[in-house]
Amino acid sequence: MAETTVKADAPAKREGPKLPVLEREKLILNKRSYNWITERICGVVENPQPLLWWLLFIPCAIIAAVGVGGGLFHLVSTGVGVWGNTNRAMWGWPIVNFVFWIGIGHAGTLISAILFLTRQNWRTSINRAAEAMTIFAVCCAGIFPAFHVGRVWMAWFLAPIPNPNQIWQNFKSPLLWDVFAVSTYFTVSLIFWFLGMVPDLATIRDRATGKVRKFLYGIFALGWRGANRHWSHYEMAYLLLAALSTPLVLSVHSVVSFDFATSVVPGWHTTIFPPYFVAGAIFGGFAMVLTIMIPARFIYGLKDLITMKHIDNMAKIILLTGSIVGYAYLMELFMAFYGAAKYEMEAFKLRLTGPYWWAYVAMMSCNVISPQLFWWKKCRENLWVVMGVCMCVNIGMWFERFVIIVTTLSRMWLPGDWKYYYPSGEDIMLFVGTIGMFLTLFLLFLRFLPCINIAEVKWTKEESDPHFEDQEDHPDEGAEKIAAYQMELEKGEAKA
Amino acid sequence: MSKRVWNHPEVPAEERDVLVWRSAGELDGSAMFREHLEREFPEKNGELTEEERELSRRSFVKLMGASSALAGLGLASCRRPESYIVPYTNAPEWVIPGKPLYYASARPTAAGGVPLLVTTFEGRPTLVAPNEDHPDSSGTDAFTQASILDLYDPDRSKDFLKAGKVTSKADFEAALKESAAKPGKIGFVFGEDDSPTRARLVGELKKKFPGAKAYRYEALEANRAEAALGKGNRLVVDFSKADRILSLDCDFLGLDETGESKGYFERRQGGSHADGKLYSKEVAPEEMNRHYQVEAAYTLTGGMADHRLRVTAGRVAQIASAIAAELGVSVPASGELSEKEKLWVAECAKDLQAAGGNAVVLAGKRQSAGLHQLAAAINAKLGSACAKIVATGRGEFADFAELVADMEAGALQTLVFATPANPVFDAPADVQFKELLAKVPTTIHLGLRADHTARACSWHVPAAHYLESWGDTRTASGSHLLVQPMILPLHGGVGELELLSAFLGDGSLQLGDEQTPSAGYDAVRNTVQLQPAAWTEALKNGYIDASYAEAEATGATDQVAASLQTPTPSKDALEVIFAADASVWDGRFINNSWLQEAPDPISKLTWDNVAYVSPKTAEALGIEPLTTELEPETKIFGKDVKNAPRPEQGEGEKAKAPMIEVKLGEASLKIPVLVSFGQADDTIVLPLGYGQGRDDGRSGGVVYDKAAPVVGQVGLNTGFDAYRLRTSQTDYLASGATISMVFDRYPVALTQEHHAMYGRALAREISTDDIDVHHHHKSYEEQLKGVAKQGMDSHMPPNTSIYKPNDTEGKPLISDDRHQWAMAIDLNVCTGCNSCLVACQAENNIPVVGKEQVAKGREMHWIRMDRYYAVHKDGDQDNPEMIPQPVACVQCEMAPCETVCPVNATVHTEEGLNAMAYNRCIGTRYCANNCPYKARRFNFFDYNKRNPLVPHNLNRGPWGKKQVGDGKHLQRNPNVSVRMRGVMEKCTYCVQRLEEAKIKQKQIQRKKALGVDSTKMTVTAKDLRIPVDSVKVACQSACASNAITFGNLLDRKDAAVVRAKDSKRNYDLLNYIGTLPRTSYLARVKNPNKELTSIDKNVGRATIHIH
Amino acid sequence: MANFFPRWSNFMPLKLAICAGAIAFGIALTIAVYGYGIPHAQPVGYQPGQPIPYSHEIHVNQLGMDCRYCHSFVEHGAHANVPSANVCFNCHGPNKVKSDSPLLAPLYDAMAIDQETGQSTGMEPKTLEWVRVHKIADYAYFNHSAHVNRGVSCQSCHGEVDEMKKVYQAEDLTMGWCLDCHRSPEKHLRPMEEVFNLDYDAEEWLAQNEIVDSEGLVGEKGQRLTSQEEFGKFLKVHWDVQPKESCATCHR
Amino acid sequence: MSTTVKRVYGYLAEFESASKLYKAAEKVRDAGFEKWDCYSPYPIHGLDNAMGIKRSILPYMVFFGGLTGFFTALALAYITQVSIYPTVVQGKPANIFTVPAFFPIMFELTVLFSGFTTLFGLLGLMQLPRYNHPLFASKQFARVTDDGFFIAIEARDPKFSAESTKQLLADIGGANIELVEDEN
Repeated sequence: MAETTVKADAPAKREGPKLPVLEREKLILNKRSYNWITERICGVVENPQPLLWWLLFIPCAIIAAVGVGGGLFHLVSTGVGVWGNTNRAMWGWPIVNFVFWIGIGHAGTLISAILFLTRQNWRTSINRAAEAMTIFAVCCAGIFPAFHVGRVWMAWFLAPIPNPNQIWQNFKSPLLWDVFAVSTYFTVSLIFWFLGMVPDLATIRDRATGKVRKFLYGIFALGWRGANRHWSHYEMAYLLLAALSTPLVLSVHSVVSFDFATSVVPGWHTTIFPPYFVAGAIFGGFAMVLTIMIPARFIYGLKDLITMKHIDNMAKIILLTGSIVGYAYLMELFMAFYGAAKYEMEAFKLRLTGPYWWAYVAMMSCNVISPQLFWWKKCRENLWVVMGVCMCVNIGMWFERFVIIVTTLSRMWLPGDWKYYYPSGEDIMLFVGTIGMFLTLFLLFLRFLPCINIAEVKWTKEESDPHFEDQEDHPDEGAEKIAAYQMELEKGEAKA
Repeated sequence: MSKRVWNHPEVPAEERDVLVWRSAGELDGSAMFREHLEREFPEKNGELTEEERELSRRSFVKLMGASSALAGLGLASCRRPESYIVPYTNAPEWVIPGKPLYYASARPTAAGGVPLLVTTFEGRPTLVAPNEDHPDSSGTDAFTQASILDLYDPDRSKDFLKAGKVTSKADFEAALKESAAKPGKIGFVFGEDDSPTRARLVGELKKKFPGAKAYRYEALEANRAEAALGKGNRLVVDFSKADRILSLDCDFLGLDETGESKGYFERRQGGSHADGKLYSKEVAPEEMNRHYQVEAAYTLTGGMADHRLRVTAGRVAQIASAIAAELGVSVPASGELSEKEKLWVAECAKDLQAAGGNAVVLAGKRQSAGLHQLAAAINAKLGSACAKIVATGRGEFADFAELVADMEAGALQTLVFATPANPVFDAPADVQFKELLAKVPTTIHLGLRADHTARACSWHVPAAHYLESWGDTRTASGSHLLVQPMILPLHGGVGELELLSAFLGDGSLQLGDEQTPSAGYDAVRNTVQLQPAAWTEALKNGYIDASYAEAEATGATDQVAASLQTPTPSKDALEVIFAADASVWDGRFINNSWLQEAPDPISKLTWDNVAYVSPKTAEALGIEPLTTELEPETKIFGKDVKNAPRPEQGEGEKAKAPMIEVKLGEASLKIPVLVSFGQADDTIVLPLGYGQGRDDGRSGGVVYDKAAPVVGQVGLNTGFDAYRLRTSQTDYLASGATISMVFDRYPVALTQEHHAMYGRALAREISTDDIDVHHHHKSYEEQLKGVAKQGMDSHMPPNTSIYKPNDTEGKPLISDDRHQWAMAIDLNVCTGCNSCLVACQAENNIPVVGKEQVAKGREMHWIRMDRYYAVHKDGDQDNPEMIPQPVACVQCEMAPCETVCPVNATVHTEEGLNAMAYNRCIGTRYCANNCPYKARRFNFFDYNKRNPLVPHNLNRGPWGKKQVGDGKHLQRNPNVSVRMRGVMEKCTYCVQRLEEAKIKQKQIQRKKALGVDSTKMTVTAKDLRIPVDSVKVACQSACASNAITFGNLLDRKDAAVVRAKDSKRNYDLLNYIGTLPRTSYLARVKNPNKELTSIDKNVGRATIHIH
Repeated sequence: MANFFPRWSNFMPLKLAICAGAIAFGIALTIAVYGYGIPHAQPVGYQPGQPIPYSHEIHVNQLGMDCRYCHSFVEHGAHANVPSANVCFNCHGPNKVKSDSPLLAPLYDAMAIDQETGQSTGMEPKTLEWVRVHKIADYAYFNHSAHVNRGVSCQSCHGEVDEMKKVYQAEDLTMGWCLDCHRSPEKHLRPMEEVFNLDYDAEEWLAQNEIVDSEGLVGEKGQRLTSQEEFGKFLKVHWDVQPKESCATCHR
Repeated sequence: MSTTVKRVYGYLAEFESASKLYKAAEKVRDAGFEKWDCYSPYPIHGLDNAMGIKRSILPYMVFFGGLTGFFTALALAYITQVSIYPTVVQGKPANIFTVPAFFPIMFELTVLFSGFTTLFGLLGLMQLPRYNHPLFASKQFARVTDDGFFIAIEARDPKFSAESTKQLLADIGGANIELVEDEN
């Protein structure tokens, strides 16, 4: 598919010292004005939704209601037995889905936080949607472990509340770490997302005509008025949250991987899991961001804001993380072979050749082989290819968790208890339901909230620089300062 | 919840016909005791609707001693709901609420009565255990363990039936009076057990009614041995003296018993139980017995054998005759033997010869009379001192053929069935028993189930269970056991002796109540003729010293030649072997859900029976799809990889066995088929007793009629009726069967679907003979040393922990200085019989989950009875070694399950137990994932509340059928929590028994203190330690072979378990992970004949060839 | 353009936050007091009416009856049984103590005996239903004999029963309460002879009986014990009392 | 029409671009005003310097917030696991050596407390939410969240005077200079 890209002109000539500046692609094409950006992004929220939105929203909402609502009702009223879990595979699809969703939920915060810290300005076009995706994915993920427990009405036992029984939780359990990690992650992500949105909500508030809109957006915009004394604190808060989220995002999937890595189960008990899980999460998360943003970009005509450069950058990250994940897969196999531990070796042999070989093949081909297409620029530029690879990665990442959990549990230590695991109808129903719920929430997000960070996108425009117009007027800002500033910009952007 | 349910039911005193009856001594005794008797069961049989029965039964549970009843559950208010304590009005003697009372009793069986000790709580029997005071006591089998559930079976017969229609007890009593007055020619059909009182009453009946005749019949007791031994005689083997045992298709440890097997297991231990102490020495090869087995399909006995010759059942006689010929018995020439067989026969004969009087030959009951004669001749020739022929009391009774003849001749006017068998269903098909029955004008059926025979007879009388009635029986060696009731009949059942007494009297039934003992009691007392004191003592012991008289063998060999004339089977004319089923026996346990759910010890099939064929036969017959390999391999890049694929018949809930049609003569049967390893080619094994009622449209069972149910909810739609292929001539073995494939598949629920250890040294085995291990020649001693170093353990360095398991003061965490519990399981004697599994189920309130859930892999048995087949790479691939391995929670000191529980629901006790607090568990199931032994079970559904037997019922949740108030709940052990859904459970070494014992020890300390000044008394850890080996866990006490040892590690060498763990055979399962399990295993030792190792390469190497 | 939000709305968020905080605090406090302090399942002071207004005060304090006359299995079994009707009848039978009291009518109904004539009424006995005062959860297996045989008095859990005209629950019987004693049993240990003596006072008893710590189990060798604390510690070591805190002690 | 005198909030002036705003801000700063602010649709780099605003103190608050979280977690874990009710799980020690097992939770609570401190600290420092503000009454001010750049000088500032301030704003390039009044 051809993409009409208007080659950016060289930046406006600047006086002062000549610096060896490489020509850069612009993040906003066609020299759009501030107002154009505002109009375009707020338009998504303010204009009537395209038919396609309704066509997507209604079925998704129904699937979510039936799948999640109905599925959970049946589950809680009847027992965990409605799922396919057995005394052998005590964890089955539900935990696969949990890890899958929590993995997807990593790209958002990662884009917002890590790319912010590394001054990757191209993140501004996608970070809002990616953060929303994080929140919704974590919501979907949270359903599984919460309802997965046999007595969900007793789940408050997990909270360290003083009680007349004087009994406490086991702080050595990775599952308790998980409870803390996932809830912290959700909370901090939500704060991050919301704070980032406040100026944009103010934009919508100021453009709103209806009373309800004025009221609701007004409430959530907190009375934001763009004062620089506010911006000053706000920028600092944003930086702090980014700095907090970066280790957090790495810790969350590490903790999830501890669920497996700290066990004694052959095929789980491996120290490579934390980095491997984190890489996998970034990998899967970026694929999901692309899967959602490419269609949204078309539907809402955001091509000038989410440019081919963005897509190219993300494809490169997918290639990198996909290769890390591939390395981890191979390293697992090597360690199983090299470790001379019979049961470990058998576990991996059974993964490769056992009854679930197809899952392993699906995982390998989707996660390791398909992203290799991104070595070619042509493939990164062809949106059909990008979309195809991303779909593959989404599927492949689900299978990765399936391989880890189900394959391992159904062929563990003692052959006497080996049994194949089959998901039940309710398993499938709930998983499809969470996909529906995820899409429903995302569509609602597109409908009601600014899907691109308006303020930050404006900031990436060149004329946002107060020194854009001329430098001579700033006698107190020496040439060195400008050079340093430019260098700083370059450093961040040269990578991208 | 409505309030009325909880009200104390009020029933007029004279109508209280079900009551607790605790000990006969007291019943017999003073009037004061009668006053103390307390009503337990308020229901009035026959006058309550089904619903009311349920309700009042529920009330019953709530009325136990100090248990409470809730009223007006204050859900709306926040107030605490008011509950009541309802004490006895007149407290019965001895009953301490919450404390069990133990009574000696016995379960009569054809193989000989089983002396039992029954646990009762406030009058409810909850568990049976072997009566260890009895000299012949050798554990219990799974049937005995499960028989208690029959007592509480909700589908038990409760009503008197007249021509299949419900009638009142009064009606029957009237008819009985008439019958007893003028019975015409009367016949009685009894079971094959030997009851002295019954024999005496029959004698009296014969006097009263000239021409009265007594028969005995049980479907699987053909009494072929009597042709060789004389009528009513049986062979009792003293295995403790038997150095060499040749079993000719005799499953003497499993389904056909020949006396007490205790001696066999002791000899298997090769003197390690010397000086009356278990495990005082290592197994000494010269003290072990050597067991030769000739059989067609694997039996538990075959699994124990040192040398197992796999031949078709028809050829067993040929092998026997060849051996006889070698030993110099003059026999007709046998057929051709293969080279291998010749060697086997020659060496076996030599070995038997050498042992002389200490050798014994046993013939299986399914085998022909000729073989029994051969076996008797060989025994005689050897001068076997361990085989003793005894005369039982059964000789007086006519056999089934005679009954059939009499019925056909119309010689009977009244026929009373008191046999546990179900002849309409299980008699040979050619007899047409139902039609015959119509020729007898009055037929009275006394039975626990309103089964096919009950429906076909003119009268059916609900029988009293053996735990509800008086009686007596004899053990295999003739010891006189007393059967005493634990409780008044729950449903007003009639005991066999009461019925006989009624015929002896004027026909009125004297059933007994809290005031008067039943006629059965009088009958037994009159038989034993003991003074009150001696009688009380006998009841306390449960037996009276007695033994069978020795008898002379007939010495006949007239049928030997005939037995050799069996056609050689081929794939077009298969040999059919009808086998007793390990779950339902001959069909009588069809309604017993514990047995139905207990996996078949060999095939691991639950809830059904299938046909078994050998892998080669399956291939030859083209039965697809069936996995015929032990360790299936796939070619990957040209290399064979053992990759444990899904079996071709499917795995888990999708396991579906192919259906075949077996044609035998005129009859045919559509039945699913599975492969059975180690089975002789061209044979097909058909377990009997299943298919008693099907309404799912499948043709392989009796059509179930809802209006006249012959089988309860448990047995409905289970299995296929192989009886229909069976004729009087071919009652055990038939030949000339053909198989055709049916385009259909049948879901099967298997608990184990992979049969090999896949190169993992799990169940370990060594040999007393020298063996090459990885090109090293290893003697027995070397192998013994190597037990703990098999497999991974050979090259793993010891685990070291960077943390010391200490508390804040630096003391070890598992710190108790009184008790440290541990267990050892000796694979050398474990046959894999499921007895422990069922005992555990009874003791620990383990629910039944139904076929669907078992198929999914959600069975709840805390003990998983793994069974592995193993072949050596040079060994006979068709005749693998079979080795069972019971796996329950092994109570790891470093338990991986504990650390992962987020809510501290499973933590260690100071005594080394891996405790499980059900009420704290929220069901994350992480613990079960992290359990290397997979010993944890999860309550996926409310198995105790919802009925798992109704198809798909569990998935309906709150809308499903409930089973609250079901009689089964009366069996529950009040000292163990009944788990709800969403909770993990597992073995905790019967912690309720341990706590009970510890508390008892504390009580003793106080009693000591009361004499003196308690402040001056010093109590030490030693005082508080329970006496050595005084506590037995449920599985341990049930075990017939003493394979399970349990005790306190701090007792040091005094404790059997410590000695067991000091044995060189001791090893920890999955030792290298460093879990430090408290349950360890002792490797199996095989004692092969050196001369035969060239052909039996598998023996003793089940694991040893594994790297 | 005017302000959409009125001026007072500026303090709304803060007010709301304070209100929400106050409400949350209130709820927490309520839970703390009623849930933690007095869990409703184990209400201290629960004092239901009984079918017969039996007074422990009269029977124990005034008449000096031993606990075990009625609660006969307390030393032997897990349950401290409520006496069966025939036990009451030993004293209150026809023509015995207070046999004509209308308060005893339920007892006579239970025994199916006519209160006036002393003859059997021939009616169905109406079982006495005592209202349960002390209840612990079904999954907790408390064993009375394990405690009274090790020097823990009835009083430790049931309070001053001898003073109670009508029985009420004196302790909250929660798991935490159990653990308190299992962690420091010395507060409750007393000589085994005094377990059923509800008038026992440690200091008085020690004043009358000279207990000397000759082995130095508590403090200095040869010191005379004077307080419950010391005496309890002494007995704990002397009798090797080691109450367990692990789950299997009570939950099976 | 009411004759009530409305309270003056201050002057609002619009500027063309970020650069102009920047330059204007420097001048207002140099004129010595204290109670004034720049308004822009996005954060403008360097404007803090131009306005003479000090670095935000938020990081210090967050540091202590995080520290509180860290010690809360440590105390919670150590007290419940070691002091109050030590349980034996997989033979792991119940003393100081068990602390490594608490690291994940200590980390998570540190982050959680920091996150909350950031949120509430920020709101406190910005004195938001404040839904009613005199500036919102200005029609043109609505463009501040779109493409408007403004400077508002408050009447509270001691240097504020009706005339000279207006003149200053005009001098530094402000357009659409408007006197903003409190509504009531």
